[in-house]
Amino acid sequence: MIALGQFLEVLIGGLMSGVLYSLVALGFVLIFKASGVFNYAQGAMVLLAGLALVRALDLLVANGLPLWVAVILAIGFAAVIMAATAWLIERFVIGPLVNQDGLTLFMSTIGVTFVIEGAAEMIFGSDVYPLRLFPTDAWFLFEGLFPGGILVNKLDVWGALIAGVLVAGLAVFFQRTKTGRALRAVADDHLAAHSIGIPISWIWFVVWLVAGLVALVAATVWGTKLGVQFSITFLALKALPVLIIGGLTSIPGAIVGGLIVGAGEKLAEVYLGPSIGGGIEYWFAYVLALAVLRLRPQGLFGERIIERV
Amino acid sequence: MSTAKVVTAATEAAALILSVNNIEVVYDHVILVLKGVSLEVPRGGIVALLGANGAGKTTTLKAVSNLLHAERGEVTKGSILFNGVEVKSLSPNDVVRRGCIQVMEGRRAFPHLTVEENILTGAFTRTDGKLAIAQDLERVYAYFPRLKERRNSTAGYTSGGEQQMCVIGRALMSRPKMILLDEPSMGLAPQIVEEIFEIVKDLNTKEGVSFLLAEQNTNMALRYASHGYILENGRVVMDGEAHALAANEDVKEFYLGVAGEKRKSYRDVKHYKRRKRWLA
Amino acid sequence: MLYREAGQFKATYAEDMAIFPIRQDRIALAVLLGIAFIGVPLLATFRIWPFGTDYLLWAILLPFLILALAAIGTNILVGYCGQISLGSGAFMAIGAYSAYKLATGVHIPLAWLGFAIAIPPLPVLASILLGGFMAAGAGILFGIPSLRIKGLYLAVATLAAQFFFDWAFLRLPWFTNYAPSGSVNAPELDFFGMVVRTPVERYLLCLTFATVMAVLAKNLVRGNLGRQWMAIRDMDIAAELIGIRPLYAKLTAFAVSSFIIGVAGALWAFVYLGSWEPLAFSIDRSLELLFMVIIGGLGSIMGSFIGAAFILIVPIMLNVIPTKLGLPLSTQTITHLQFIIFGSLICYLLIKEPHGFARLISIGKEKLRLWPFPY
Amino acid sequence: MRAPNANEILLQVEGVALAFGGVKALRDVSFNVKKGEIRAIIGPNGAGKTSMLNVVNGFYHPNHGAITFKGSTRSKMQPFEAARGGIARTFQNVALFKGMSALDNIMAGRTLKVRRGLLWQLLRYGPALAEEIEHRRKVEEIIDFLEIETIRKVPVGRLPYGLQKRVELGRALAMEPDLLLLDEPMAGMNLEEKEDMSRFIIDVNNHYGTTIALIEHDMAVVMDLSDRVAVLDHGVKIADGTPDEVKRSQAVIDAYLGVAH
Amino acid sequence: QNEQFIPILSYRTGPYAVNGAPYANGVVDYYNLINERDGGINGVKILIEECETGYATDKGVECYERLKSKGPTGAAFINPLSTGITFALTEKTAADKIPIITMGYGRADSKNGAVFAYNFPLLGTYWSAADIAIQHVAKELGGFDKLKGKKISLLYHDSPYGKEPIPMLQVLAQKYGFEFTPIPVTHPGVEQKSQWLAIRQHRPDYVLVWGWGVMNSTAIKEAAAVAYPRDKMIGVWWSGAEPDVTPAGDQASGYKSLMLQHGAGKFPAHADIEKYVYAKGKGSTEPGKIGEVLYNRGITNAMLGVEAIRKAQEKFGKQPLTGEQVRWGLENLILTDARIKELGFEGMLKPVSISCSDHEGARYGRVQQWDGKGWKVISDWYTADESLIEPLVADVSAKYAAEKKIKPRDCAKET
Ligand SMILES: Nc1ncnc2c1ncn2[C@@H]1O[C@H](COP(=O)(O)OP(=O)(O)OP(=O)(O)O)[C@@H](O)[C@H]1O
Ligand SMILES: Nc1ncnc2c1ncn2[C@@H]1O[C@H](COP(=O)(O)OP(=O)(O)OP(=O)(O)O)[C@@H](O)[C@H]1O
Ligand SMILES: [Mg+2]
Ligand SMILES: [Mg+2]
Repeated sequence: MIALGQFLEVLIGGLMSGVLYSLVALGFVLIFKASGVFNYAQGAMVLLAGLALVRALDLLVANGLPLWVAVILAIGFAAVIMAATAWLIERFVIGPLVNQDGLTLFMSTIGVTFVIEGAAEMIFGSDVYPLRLFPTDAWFLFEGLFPGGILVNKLDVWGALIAGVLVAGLAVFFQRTKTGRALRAVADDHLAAHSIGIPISWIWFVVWLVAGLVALVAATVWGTKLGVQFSITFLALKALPVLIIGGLTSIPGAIVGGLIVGAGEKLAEVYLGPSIGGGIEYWFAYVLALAVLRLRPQGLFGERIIERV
Repeated sequence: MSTAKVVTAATEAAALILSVNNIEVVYDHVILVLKGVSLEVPRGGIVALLGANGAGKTTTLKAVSNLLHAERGEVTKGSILFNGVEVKSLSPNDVVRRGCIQVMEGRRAFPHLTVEENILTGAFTRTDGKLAIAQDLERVYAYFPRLKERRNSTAGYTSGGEQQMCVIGRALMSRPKMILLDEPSMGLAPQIVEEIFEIVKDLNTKEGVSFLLAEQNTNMALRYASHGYILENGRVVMDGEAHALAANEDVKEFYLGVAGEKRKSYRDVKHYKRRKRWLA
Repeated sequence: MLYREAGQFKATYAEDMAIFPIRQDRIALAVLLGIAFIGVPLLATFRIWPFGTDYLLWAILLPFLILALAAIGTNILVGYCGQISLGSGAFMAIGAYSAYKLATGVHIPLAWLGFAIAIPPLPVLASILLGGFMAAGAGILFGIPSLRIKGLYLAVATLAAQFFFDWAFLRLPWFTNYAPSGSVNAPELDFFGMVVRTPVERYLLCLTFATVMAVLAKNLVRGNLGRQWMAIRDMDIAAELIGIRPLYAKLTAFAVSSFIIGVAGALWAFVYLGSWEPLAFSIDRSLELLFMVIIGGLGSIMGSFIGAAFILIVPIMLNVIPTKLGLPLSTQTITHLQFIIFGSLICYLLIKEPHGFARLISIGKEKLRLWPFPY
Repeated sequence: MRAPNANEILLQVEGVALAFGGVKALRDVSFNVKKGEIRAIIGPNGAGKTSMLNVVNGFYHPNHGAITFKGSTRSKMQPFEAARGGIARTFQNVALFKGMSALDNIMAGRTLKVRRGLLWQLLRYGPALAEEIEHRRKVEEIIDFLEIETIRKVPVGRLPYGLQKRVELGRALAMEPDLLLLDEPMAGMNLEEKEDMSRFIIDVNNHYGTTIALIEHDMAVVMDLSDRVAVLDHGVKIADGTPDEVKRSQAVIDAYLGVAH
Repeated sequence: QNEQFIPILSYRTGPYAVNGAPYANGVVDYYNLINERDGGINGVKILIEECETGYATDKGVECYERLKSKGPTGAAFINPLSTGITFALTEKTAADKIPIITMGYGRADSKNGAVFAYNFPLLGTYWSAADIAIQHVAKELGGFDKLKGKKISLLYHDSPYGKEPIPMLQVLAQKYGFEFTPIPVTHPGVEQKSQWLAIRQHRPDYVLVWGWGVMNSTAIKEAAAVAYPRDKMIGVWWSGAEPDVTPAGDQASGYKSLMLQHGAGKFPAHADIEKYVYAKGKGSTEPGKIGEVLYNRGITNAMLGVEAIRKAQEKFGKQPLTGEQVRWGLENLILTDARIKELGFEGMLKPVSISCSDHEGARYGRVQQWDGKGWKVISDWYTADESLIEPLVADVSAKYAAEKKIKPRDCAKET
């Protein structure tokens, strides 16, 4: 009984924290789906959004605004920042690199990462800033059934809910056929897309903006979890396996991938870890990803890789 | 005021839709490809752009629709006016919005989209409602029945010719004023080639669409074009009325392959050690 | 006379296939090597500017040479064979730790078999090279997925190697000879009786490694194997249809690349750090190496050196200059600025020349040839 | 001089069928290629011509049917097997190695002929160097034959379409194949270049006695060059025979030629 | 010119900036104080240069190489504030004859000055810390005998820093018969859910936290999430500063940590700093942060360095000194209560006496608890147990000496 309870607890906890990764992974998917760019900067964008949000919030609250007003204003401010970022990136980095190969674009986003990290910390400070938008305590379910009950963290639940909503929304955004189709076309062949008059730069601005807003959402959750600080950028690395398990081009995939990774790594850590030294979850996620790719080279829901002569 | 409109319209109609003035194109900062090319397309005209491999046809067309910088090329000299507007000042999609679309060389269909999705992306710049688009889609299918058969298959997997049709159909969807065709007949079966040129004639006469077509099938090209330019490594070496060109001895020999009267068989062509060059 | 190959005729294919078919290039290279092998050591031993202190040797040239070597390795895999890898750091680590184990003696107790594999401590040179081979082995192992997994998917997959080995060397005390802190010390650098201690000696050691391996690598990439790799990179299907075995090509690429990276890793640990922990070979290292090859130029041995120099030196510059100028900036601001500028610089370079310095140089040469005409 | 024993069958494709999901690319197609002949495959777009070549050199695996090459029969080819067996190939969408020079592309075609292994290549000395030079000499012959000396060292990505096709042919020739499959070798060429290309094809066929199977949409070329023509339509073989027979066949005219030529 | 150069390896950016910055501020401010108030050490002005390491080993090495030979006599000593960098530099510094001061961190075996002539892990190594922590646990339980059969887990930053205490804790577990489980947290420590789920199931009586940077606050939050009592958590003295608890808010109240003697709060020294440094606008942080735990550790560290130089000047004259000379000063440094009072550190520090055989100089510690607003000292002084630590030190350092072919000095002969 206890054992079962503990298992469920780990499983649920894993699934939940997996979904939190999905929040970050979503940003990757969006941009990749729309431009074939693998955006390493997503983690940094979460940091930027978080800092902008929390700093504005603190300031406003300090100036005696009621919390909810402050929150709304702060979120607005952060959104504006992300918009500006999106515009700058498109205008000065990704735009000029149109029609270059994926690796070059990937590296350029790492360059962007440096810039964002530097700028964000320079402007908003490199301290740790507490953020409390969601409850962080826990429920203990079925205490009758299992001694100590099954622990479920409220923050995780919130995160899961938000992620769900996001996915639904974005799925719609991409299904609005015309735009959705155009985005996929751009991802396939920049030049051809140019040649039939798809306004790539505008489309990319929009996508990066949306990705920025997703980052903002992620920041509200993760900021509450960790406090807003530099280390948030490390989330990017946790999101990668999620990403490729789900498939770089699939929005629902991000969630599914998250669930798989979360559950997998937590179970492995708790039940496998101790016997082989612990701390295995980092690589275990990637090994999971590797295993999935062996079966489906494009991830679970990714687009097939076309080979034809 | 209505009269005024008529007048302007008239004068415009008279004007050229596209004029390329003495442009130079450089790739990678060092490779000079076009060495002063000038050409003009009258509104409602069909102009053929002929020339050997590497003459610079594709480059010229890309320059017109402003796609060069994406290939690390740039127009270093000269000007390109489309409807009197300097193309350099426009973004590629502006060029399309203003009604000039290109069918690129080499079957650039979007591999992951289905054939139908491919065709529909061509209508991206259009605003005249789903119905009109649906109609045009049907029109494209009417032109290329083969595409209708394969409408739901991933373009990347379709055959070369199917992709080529797909790309042409895609371009037609944008209801352009002018179409730049880069080797439309490449890899297409004879009837389809005929079909293509019929479409060209059709659109040209019925809807007054102007064409600039880079084509290797000189016979066809000159038969349908009103005017022709011949490019040799980056220079226009000859131009004139289509029939005049067709009559020219050199053109006959090198492009139409009619030495004297009857076409000579490919089996007994002599090996051209030194291809004859034109005097620019 | 300026840069002209006019009047340099190639009578034999051998001449035409030389690394530097053009005389001017050969001269330039000779000068460079002369400076590197003779000039620098002389200046350093007599402490003549700019070698008044060992800073330049210790903190710039040494890491530069080693990382350049690693970059060559990475370039073979990413630049020549087109297999994007974010696991280079891990392979450096494998090289380092294997070399360490071999140099300090391996003891694998096989209790259930009732005996133990015991290898006595090997000489340093042997350990370093064997470290390379260990890395090569691991490279092959983690290369196998590359047969199905391609592009960025593969890139992320290689992170599996990165994180796994990070973990292994951190968590499995066997690798660190049960050092309580998990940090290990390099053995004495004894090469057949002559012990490498001073910066100059260390520099020469690394220089030799770098040059020799660079030449060998160059031989490979301009030979048939190199062509197979590039074929796979550019179009694997077509390559297979003309009789190139993807399995063989890819795995050799992984092996050779990992070997070089592994040796570099061993040098990094033994010669540069002297005492290290896995963090020295983290994912950041992998990204750094990837940057070096891309900025330097994919598919260019020369480029690897330039890229390494750039990625290594520029940040240091950005960090030093403000203090040199005595700008009233807090270290904090300086570091942030350093990040911003460095990032922008990388983006700028990628935009200006996506094919890296190597391409810039070739364009430059082209211009020189055409000089005084623009094209 | 054409290869003497012109009736020995080099390749025999028997009842090959190939389907992709719903799409039936090939339905029970049989045809053969005699040693030393020039064999043409024509047909409307999407008829299955390229698929047929892909089946022959093992890029596609037929659902059923058998392929007999040089006497040995298999249900399917493997790409590498095919290459080693002496089947070379050019592609409809040029499939050159974009980053490499024309020279390297053709040298890559020699891979199967390279004997010295990794270590020798590392040293690039003595035998290894000698071998490399030997291959280079062979390749230079081809380059000279195709008249592409001037673009030897140009990265093929920069070459215009026509020349790319020529380099691709060179790469195929470098394999010294017994059977050469050409997928639309003339596409995107003007007359003059078509003439050159035909010249090359005929020379290859004559001098090296290489057997050639080619797909082409330019009837003039097909009719002039080929000894026998097979016609596919919607994955079915609707005609097979000498150019003249085919030209006259009504089915072919309806399905493909349109107006009789 | 009459200047003593002291390099400062700091990290004000990156994942560990949160803790790196206040410490660096303390260090810088104290050196400025010496210059502003006393015009240097006996007239020898202190010349400082900061170099950002970002807590990365290779960057640290580069910084060291860049700064080691600056100034008229080169670096007086260095203080990398990173165990990783310390390991990497140990050999180099010995070769360059520059002392490396690692106050409250570094390699524990380097306490043995006979082998590690140039390492100075002042005021307490991690082994001392481990012992003190267990002493406190025993006290709370009501006696060492009570430790028997108890479960004590160590949640540690998976790096040399976090691993250092393990051997000592194993020894202690042996001795007192408690069940010891080390639980690694992967750098940087943002993800600890599984560790804490494991803890929740394993239900240890105490959790020692050996974290740095974000790991500390995350640990506290996760503890709260799994409802593990915070007052059963004891952090090492690097896990007991304001940035470690504030992000967790009131969830952190009850959390305990060791004190490297000093805690938060202001002392006479601070008054001087405010008067001579901040009043002149030369302060390096906002005045509000003066007196924070890590700030105080910074000034303490700087003070010890300065005093060592002062001591060395007695022997080598009032002039810029080489690292080697400063080393002598360090090795003969003795701070009496009186002297500490003079320096304005009374209440922060107990007497220090460093010697050839003992480079630690003092091994006292206390325990503080976070009450939601501030740190409260909740124990009196503990002293780490020589008898347990010494053998371990001797053993490990001997191994090192053998490995590096170092011939230990005979401390009896040293003066
Ligand atoms: N991206 C590029 N970089 C460098 N040179 C290029 C590039 N694209 C084309 N060229 C060069 O420009 C010249 C003209 O090429 P272009 O493709 O315009 O010729 P073309 O007339 O279209 O030939 P084809 O009929 O084969 O398509 C060629 O010599 C080619 O080498
Ligand atoms: N890998 C594949 N997946 C799905 N369908 C395919 C695939 N390969 C070919 N097809 C389909 O099979 C049919 C035959 O294709 P194939 O390329 O052989 O035609 P083709 O005769 O070469 O036409 P073309 O003359 O236009 O090149 C086409 O309808 C194509 O869509
Ligand atoms: Mg062209
Ligand atoms: Mg085909």
